[in-house]
Amino acid sequence: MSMAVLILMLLGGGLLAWQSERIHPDLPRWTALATVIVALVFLLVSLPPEQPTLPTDPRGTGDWLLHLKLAWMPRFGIALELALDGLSLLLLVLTLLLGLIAIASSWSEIDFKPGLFQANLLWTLAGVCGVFLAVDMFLFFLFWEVMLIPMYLLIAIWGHENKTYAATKFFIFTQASGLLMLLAIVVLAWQGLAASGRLSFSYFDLLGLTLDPRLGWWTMLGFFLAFTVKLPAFPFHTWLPDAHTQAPTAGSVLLAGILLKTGAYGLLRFCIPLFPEASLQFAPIAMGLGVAGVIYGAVLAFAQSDFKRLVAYSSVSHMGFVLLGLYAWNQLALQGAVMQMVAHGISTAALFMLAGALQQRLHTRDMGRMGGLWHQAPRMGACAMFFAVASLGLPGLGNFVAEFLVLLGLFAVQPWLAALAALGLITAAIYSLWMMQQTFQGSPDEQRKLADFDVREMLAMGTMVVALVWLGLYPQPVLDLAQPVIDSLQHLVPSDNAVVALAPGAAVNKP
Amino acid sequence: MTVMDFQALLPLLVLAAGATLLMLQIAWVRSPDLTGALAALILVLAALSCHFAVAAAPLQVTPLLLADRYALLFCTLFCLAGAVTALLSRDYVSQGDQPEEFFLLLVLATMGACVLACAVHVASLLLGLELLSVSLYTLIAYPNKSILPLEAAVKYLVLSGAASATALFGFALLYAATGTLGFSAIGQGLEETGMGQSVLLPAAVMIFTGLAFKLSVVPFHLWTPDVYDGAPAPVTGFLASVAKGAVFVVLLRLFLDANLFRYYRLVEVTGLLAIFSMVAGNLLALLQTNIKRMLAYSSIAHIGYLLIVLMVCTNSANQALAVEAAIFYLIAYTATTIAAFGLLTLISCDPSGRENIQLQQVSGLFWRQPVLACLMLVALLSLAGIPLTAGFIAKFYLVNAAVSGHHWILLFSLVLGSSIGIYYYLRVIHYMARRPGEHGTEHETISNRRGRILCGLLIACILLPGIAPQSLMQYLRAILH
Amino acid sequence: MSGLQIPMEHVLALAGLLFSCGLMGLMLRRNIIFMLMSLEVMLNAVALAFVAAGAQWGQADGQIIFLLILSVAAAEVAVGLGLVLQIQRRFKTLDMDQARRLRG
Amino acid sequence: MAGVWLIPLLPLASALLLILSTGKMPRQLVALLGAGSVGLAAICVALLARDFLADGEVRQLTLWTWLAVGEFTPRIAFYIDGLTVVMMSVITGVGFLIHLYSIEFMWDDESICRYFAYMNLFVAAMLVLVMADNLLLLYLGWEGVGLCSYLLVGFWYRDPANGRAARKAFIVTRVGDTAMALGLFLLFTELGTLDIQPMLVAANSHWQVGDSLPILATALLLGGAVGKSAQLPLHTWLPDAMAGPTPVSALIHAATMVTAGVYLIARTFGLFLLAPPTQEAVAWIGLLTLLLAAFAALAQSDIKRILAYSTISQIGYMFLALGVGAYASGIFHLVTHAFFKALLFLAAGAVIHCLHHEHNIFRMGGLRTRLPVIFWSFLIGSAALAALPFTSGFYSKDAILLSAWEIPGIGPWLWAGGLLGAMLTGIYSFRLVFVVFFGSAHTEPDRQPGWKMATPLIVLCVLSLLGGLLVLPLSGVFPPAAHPAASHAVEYISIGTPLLGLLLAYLLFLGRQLSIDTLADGPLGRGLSDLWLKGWRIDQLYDAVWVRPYLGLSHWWRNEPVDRIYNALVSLCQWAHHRLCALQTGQLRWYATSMVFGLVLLVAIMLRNAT
Amino acid sequence: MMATLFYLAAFIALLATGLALTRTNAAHALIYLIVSLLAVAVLFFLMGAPFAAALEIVIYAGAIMVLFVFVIMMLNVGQEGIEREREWLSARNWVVPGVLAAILLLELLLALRAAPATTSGVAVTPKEVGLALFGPYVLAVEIASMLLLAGLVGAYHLGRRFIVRRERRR
Repeated sequence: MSMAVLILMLLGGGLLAWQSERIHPDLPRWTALATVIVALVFLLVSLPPEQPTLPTDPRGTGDWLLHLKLAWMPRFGIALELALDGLSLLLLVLTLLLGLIAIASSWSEIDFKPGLFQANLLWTLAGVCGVFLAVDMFLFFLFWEVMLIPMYLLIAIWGHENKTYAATKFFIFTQASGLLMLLAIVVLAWQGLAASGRLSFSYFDLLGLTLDPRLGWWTMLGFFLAFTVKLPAFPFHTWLPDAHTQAPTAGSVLLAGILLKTGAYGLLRFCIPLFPEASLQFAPIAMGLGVAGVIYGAVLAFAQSDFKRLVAYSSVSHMGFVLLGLYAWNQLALQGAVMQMVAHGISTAALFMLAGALQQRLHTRDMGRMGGLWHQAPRMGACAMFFAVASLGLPGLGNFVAEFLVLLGLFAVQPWLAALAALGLITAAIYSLWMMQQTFQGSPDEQRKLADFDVREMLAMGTMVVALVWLGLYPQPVLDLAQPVIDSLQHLVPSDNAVVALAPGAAVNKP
Repeated sequence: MTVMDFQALLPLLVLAAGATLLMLQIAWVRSPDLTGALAALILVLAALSCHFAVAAAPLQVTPLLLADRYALLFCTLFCLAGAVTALLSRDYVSQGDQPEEFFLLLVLATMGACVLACAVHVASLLLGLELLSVSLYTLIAYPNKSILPLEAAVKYLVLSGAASATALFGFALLYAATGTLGFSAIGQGLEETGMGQSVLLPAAVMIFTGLAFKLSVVPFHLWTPDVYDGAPAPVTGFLASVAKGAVFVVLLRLFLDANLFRYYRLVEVTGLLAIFSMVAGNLLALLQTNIKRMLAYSSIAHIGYLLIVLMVCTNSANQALAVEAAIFYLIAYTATTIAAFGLLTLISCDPSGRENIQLQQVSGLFWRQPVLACLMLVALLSLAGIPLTAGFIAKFYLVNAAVSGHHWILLFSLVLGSSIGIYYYLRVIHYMARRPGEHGTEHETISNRRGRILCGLLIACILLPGIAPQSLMQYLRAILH
Repeated sequence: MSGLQIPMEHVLALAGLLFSCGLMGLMLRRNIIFMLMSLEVMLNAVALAFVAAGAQWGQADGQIIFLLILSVAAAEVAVGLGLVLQIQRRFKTLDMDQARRLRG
Repeated sequence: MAGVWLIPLLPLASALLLILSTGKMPRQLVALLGAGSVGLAAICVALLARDFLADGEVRQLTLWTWLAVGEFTPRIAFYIDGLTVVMMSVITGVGFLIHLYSIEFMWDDESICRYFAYMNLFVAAMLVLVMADNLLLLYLGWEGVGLCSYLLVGFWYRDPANGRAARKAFIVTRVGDTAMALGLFLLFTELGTLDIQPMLVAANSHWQVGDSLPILATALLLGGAVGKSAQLPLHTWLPDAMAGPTPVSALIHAATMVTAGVYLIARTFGLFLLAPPTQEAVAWIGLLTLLLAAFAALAQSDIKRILAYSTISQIGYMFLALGVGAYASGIFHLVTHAFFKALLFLAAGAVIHCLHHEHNIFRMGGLRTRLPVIFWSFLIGSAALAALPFTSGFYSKDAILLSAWEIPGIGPWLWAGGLLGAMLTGIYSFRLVFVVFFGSAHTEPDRQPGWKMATPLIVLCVLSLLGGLLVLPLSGVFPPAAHPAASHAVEYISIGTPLLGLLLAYLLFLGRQLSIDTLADGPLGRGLSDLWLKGWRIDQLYDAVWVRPYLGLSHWWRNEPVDRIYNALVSLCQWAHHRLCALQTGQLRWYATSMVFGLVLLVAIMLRNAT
Repeated sequence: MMATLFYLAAFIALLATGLALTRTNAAHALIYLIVSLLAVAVLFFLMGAPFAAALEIVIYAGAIMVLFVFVIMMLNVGQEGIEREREWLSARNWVVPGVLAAILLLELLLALRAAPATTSGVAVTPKEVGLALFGPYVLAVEIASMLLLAGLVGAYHLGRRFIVRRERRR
């Protein structure tokens, strides 16, 4: 029940924030802040003291901490079914934390209808939480779609100069692919009907269906498309630079930090477990797309002159690692992918917050018009440097652990792809440092006045710095949370060798 | 005719009596408010009477009409839609001269739709269709301050007349082939007749053409935007929802009763036209700046989605689900369309060009009329098929039906069409969300409390089946089994 | 009194001919009055087909449908001619090609 | 010793404190914290070294398990043996001296706080690098020092050229690092662990000498080493890295970080022993690098660039040593090189400091009397660099050359090449001394070095002179090398060659008995000196082969080629929209026609199918 | 003999229709249309549908066409209108409608080829029609009345304004 309460809390908080604008224009953000904090505390408090044994499917899909099932549409075997496991918990905490960051980053940015802004923000969070919790496929799709609308409004109303184009592109890309997913979900459910004689959209009922290989392949593709558009993987990424660039800071933070993770989550939770055989067949293509994304994103990031666009392309590059990790499909790579989800969420959110702060102060995102900002804003510079090196994968920070694990896992499967993907480490260095050079280094414009980060912003940044360092030096708690899911994924294939068999020439002889 | 017959036909009787009553009332005292309220009351009563009629259903009343729960459900729907239209158009027509007859015609048109819902015979189909159309001609041309309605009415009259004649010619050929006029008898006759398919198929195509014209299926869609655009907004809503719904209902009934699904070629043609409609309708709407025209084009696409049902019905195993899907879709679509056009009625208050509603006019609506804009948002999202709205569940139904029949091409057309469609719905939303200063001129809107309450109710009707559709689903299943 | 035994295909062909004439008139004429006349021709063709079919089966139904078509035609023409009057008043012409304000 | 973790923690904590102070700390405190923390660490290291020398016991300390995924369980753990102690001593010892020196050198800089933060961070990272128990932690330190190098090279960020140099340093080394990372992947995939000692054991049990996998793995590790240690072909960043403050060059780009590659190979020598081809490649890379860099050093005019090339060259010697299996000699040279090269850099820094940031040696001159402390430092440093007898460099370099001679087959060639390099070293190092400190003065110094500068110089002078007498506790680390048994002739030639270089330098640049101009003015001379000045034009080559294509690619892709596809789809939709809209003429006749057309079409379809 | 009459009437109907739709003067066209309707009435009679024949004459030709006459008289288009009509009927405009109509006709004829039946030859008397009309079709009569009501109200509303305005102008 507490999961439903969590979502309702965010929804209600949104309404409250919206209406509180009538009383005082500052009230919405406090309301939003309070809501997210309360939700976070509530989530952590409502966790069961020890892991109860909850319904697990025949294939042993991890250990579920919480489970809720309410009847909704028995006509189609659809229920309000929510469940929480380690992975969901991890992503929920990330979501709420980044929600806090998003609120903090929009603290003084929004002066037009702040109430509605905060409401949309909270509603997006609610939708994302729903995505991470839903285990009924229909419900999942519902949250998947519904979270788009407040996000769309965030971009379309409070975005920058080219917001219409960006918001529309974002919506159409995700919606079109979402429709394909709906199709795939329905096909899957009907396959379930054929197999078990009962129409059901429950994840647990659909797991382990034996599908007709061809149909399974196409159905898998439907899911895959929806998730990779959201992820985004090359070549479905083109909505992302526009959306990220045009969104208000909080929107970019949410988009990059959380919304992209829903794609990865979907692949991890649904696409692969539901279609293990098809995914196995598809893995080489998916990994190819991942590598293409890593390199393409990095090269394009370097080519940008717009700060936010650069960060956006870097996201494309980083999410390529997630795709690689997921389809390399061994423990190391999967853990790496999960780590990357978390670490990238934090580092990119921070960079977007920084970009937003710069835009708010300089009224430009064009790096050609910046330069030497370190002189005027050393705190900003230090933060920028930290997150730039985080995003280029400096050891000791979360991103490194993630990328290293992914590549390590991938190397066992596809050494040549791993070698190609490792080029991403170099290209990441190129664009990250180039970004630093253009913004904070170089000779300053002495006439320019630039207010450095204030306490609020430093607090937000500091949180993220600490989180990244923690992830980089002691990521074990995160890994442990994700471990059950990853174990269950590994059970899906006969053995590790099945994946390795895809790559002739890769010999694995572990001692 | 027995008492049972009368009970089964109660909604039609209420409507007929109501029409008479209205006429008398108009003759006695001219008062738009009174007539409007009375008309709405009659329509609501008729809707309520369906509840009583259900007790007698299913009952074949003369060879012409069949009052079963399927028909009565649609009677209820059409009557309610008519009542809402009556309430919405109150302000619209009261500015012209002699607005009272408008309501009379509205009641008659609703009655035509109800007749169509009950029709199982060529005669009742003909009469229902014409009663609906003839009333609509006048309704469309009703306002007398603008020439656009006139143009729309003439176009509709000429083309619709031709379409009716085409359908009738088809029926005549069928009659010549089978010697009967009842739908199911035609079906049986077709099985027995030796005249064969060579005459049957052109006949069926002519019938289908006639009805497809009224549904504005591509390539018989050209009239749609012009008529939607020119007609007064509430009438457009009525035309788009009730008139189309009624025609679809009778088309479905004809196909089911006469079991035309046997003729796979015919069904295939409907599938082809469905694909055309889905794609072309959405493409046509793509860059429209006139909202009414945009909705007209989108209605073409929606009919395309709906036609999928006919394809699915070919497999008798999936027929029940397909019909269920169609009913749900029609209900959702009717509620959404009436709401959308009702909102347009409230938005456009400029008396001179109120038939013509441009995107510019809704610019910044979110900030001027937040409630209205939110309602519009919900209506648009429902049309676009976004979850939590009836439109989504309806689309979900369709997808289920199509998946059950493995109609992949249709499904992909649906996805393609919907993907294109998002753009223009979003565009309206985007215009509504424009910040002050981003749009040129401010447009005044009337604050009409009653209209807003009504639209609010309609929005509830959109959201409720979107959020908790189970009871409706259960009811539909009960009807069909 | 009895009727003739005419081959149905001849009657239906005549009906089809008349129907096509009506359609052609509809496509050809710009004057709204002629368009309405074409409509009448089409309805008349339909009526002919129905009556012929009724005669083929020796049923009254064909004639009854004819009767209904008659009322339909009457109603349509009544409204149609009302519109014609309005068109003449508003557009100052009966040329329907001039009525092209709604387009695109 | 349980407090080992304090050693990297001290500078790290200091760095964090300095960063968190955001430049608001008073200078004195900054200096105290910055230099003091390293000093404390040095004391700790000294205590550790005393303990170690007393018992010779390998010390291991596990702080926590970094991460555990399946069999992959790298720990944050330290492994301290003789090699580590040596490295730690050099890092903290030389590091402390340089920090001390920096206080004065950087005193006037507004960003002194940032400077010390970076420097301390560097020391911490470098310590982690050498103390790491597993290759992943080593990689952490490895990248960490790279970052600090980047930060410090680009320390004066206002000049875009410095930024460019910093990026170049980072990116070029990153290329090597990536190769190394791949090496780690390979090692883990094959051996199942990254802990160095178990890994070496596992390698020996899994692989035979000459197997292809160890060759590949070591080649990849070598890639990392080559990048970090500025060896061919990834050496190009080091000369540019001189853009940073001079003490940085002394610490990072001479004494410690650039020798990390040497340390890596020495640390994983067990793997290299399994891969003779790689081992040989190390030797050849070393030889080639030392020669190329020595030639390039001949033609430079920037004091720091000369030293940079000489550093490359000297690390080439170390690689040569590693390649011929003389690990202990290599490390020995590393240590002595740390002393004399730090000394040289610090002295050069002092010159620059005293001459208003003048870098061009030809605008100096005659400083012998004006800056005596620096002169003597420089002289001693150069002597050690040139390996004049009885300086520290002499012992270490001599050991390397003799070891090279021992190698059957290619040995004499390596030896001869090394000798040629030694002669060139003599020439360029004394060219520097003669040009800068003798002759007539071109620039007047405006200040004299203070005690904070002088003390490190003096200490390093002593170390450079006497460092050759040190006995490094490496016997437990490396396999005992066969005692060099070369003939005396070989030894004498080895001793004599640097002297020959010195003589040549004297004749060319001080005595002017040989005219440098006639040599340089010939077409060959001019060509060669230009080639050498530009570092064999390798930068230009890389520019053409890598940089420009990459820029071109990014420029080409700038406007999203993928988006074109989607835009084409959009255009298609729009085109279809306009075409379809063109049908909506509003003309009633046309509408009727279209309807009939549709009807005709449908009937036709039906009839076709019926018949 | 009777059959000849049938085909003659059919020919007249066709000819008159064709002429009606190609006239430039609306009044002339109307007369041709009435002729056509009368010829169809003959056909009805010959096929054994005297009731339909009578209604065709009385209502179709008699009542509905008179409506047209009224309107044509009211509008009083005049000579230039006739000229314009002639202009519009130029050969170019004939092509597409002609081709389409011809194809449709061809298709219909093709489809009707296989219909072997004839009319029964049995007359359906007005009595039978009446019985059916007020038997099974009684509801149709009721609904038709509603239809006529709708037509009436519509025509009244649309035409009324025209009349009112005219009177006012006078």
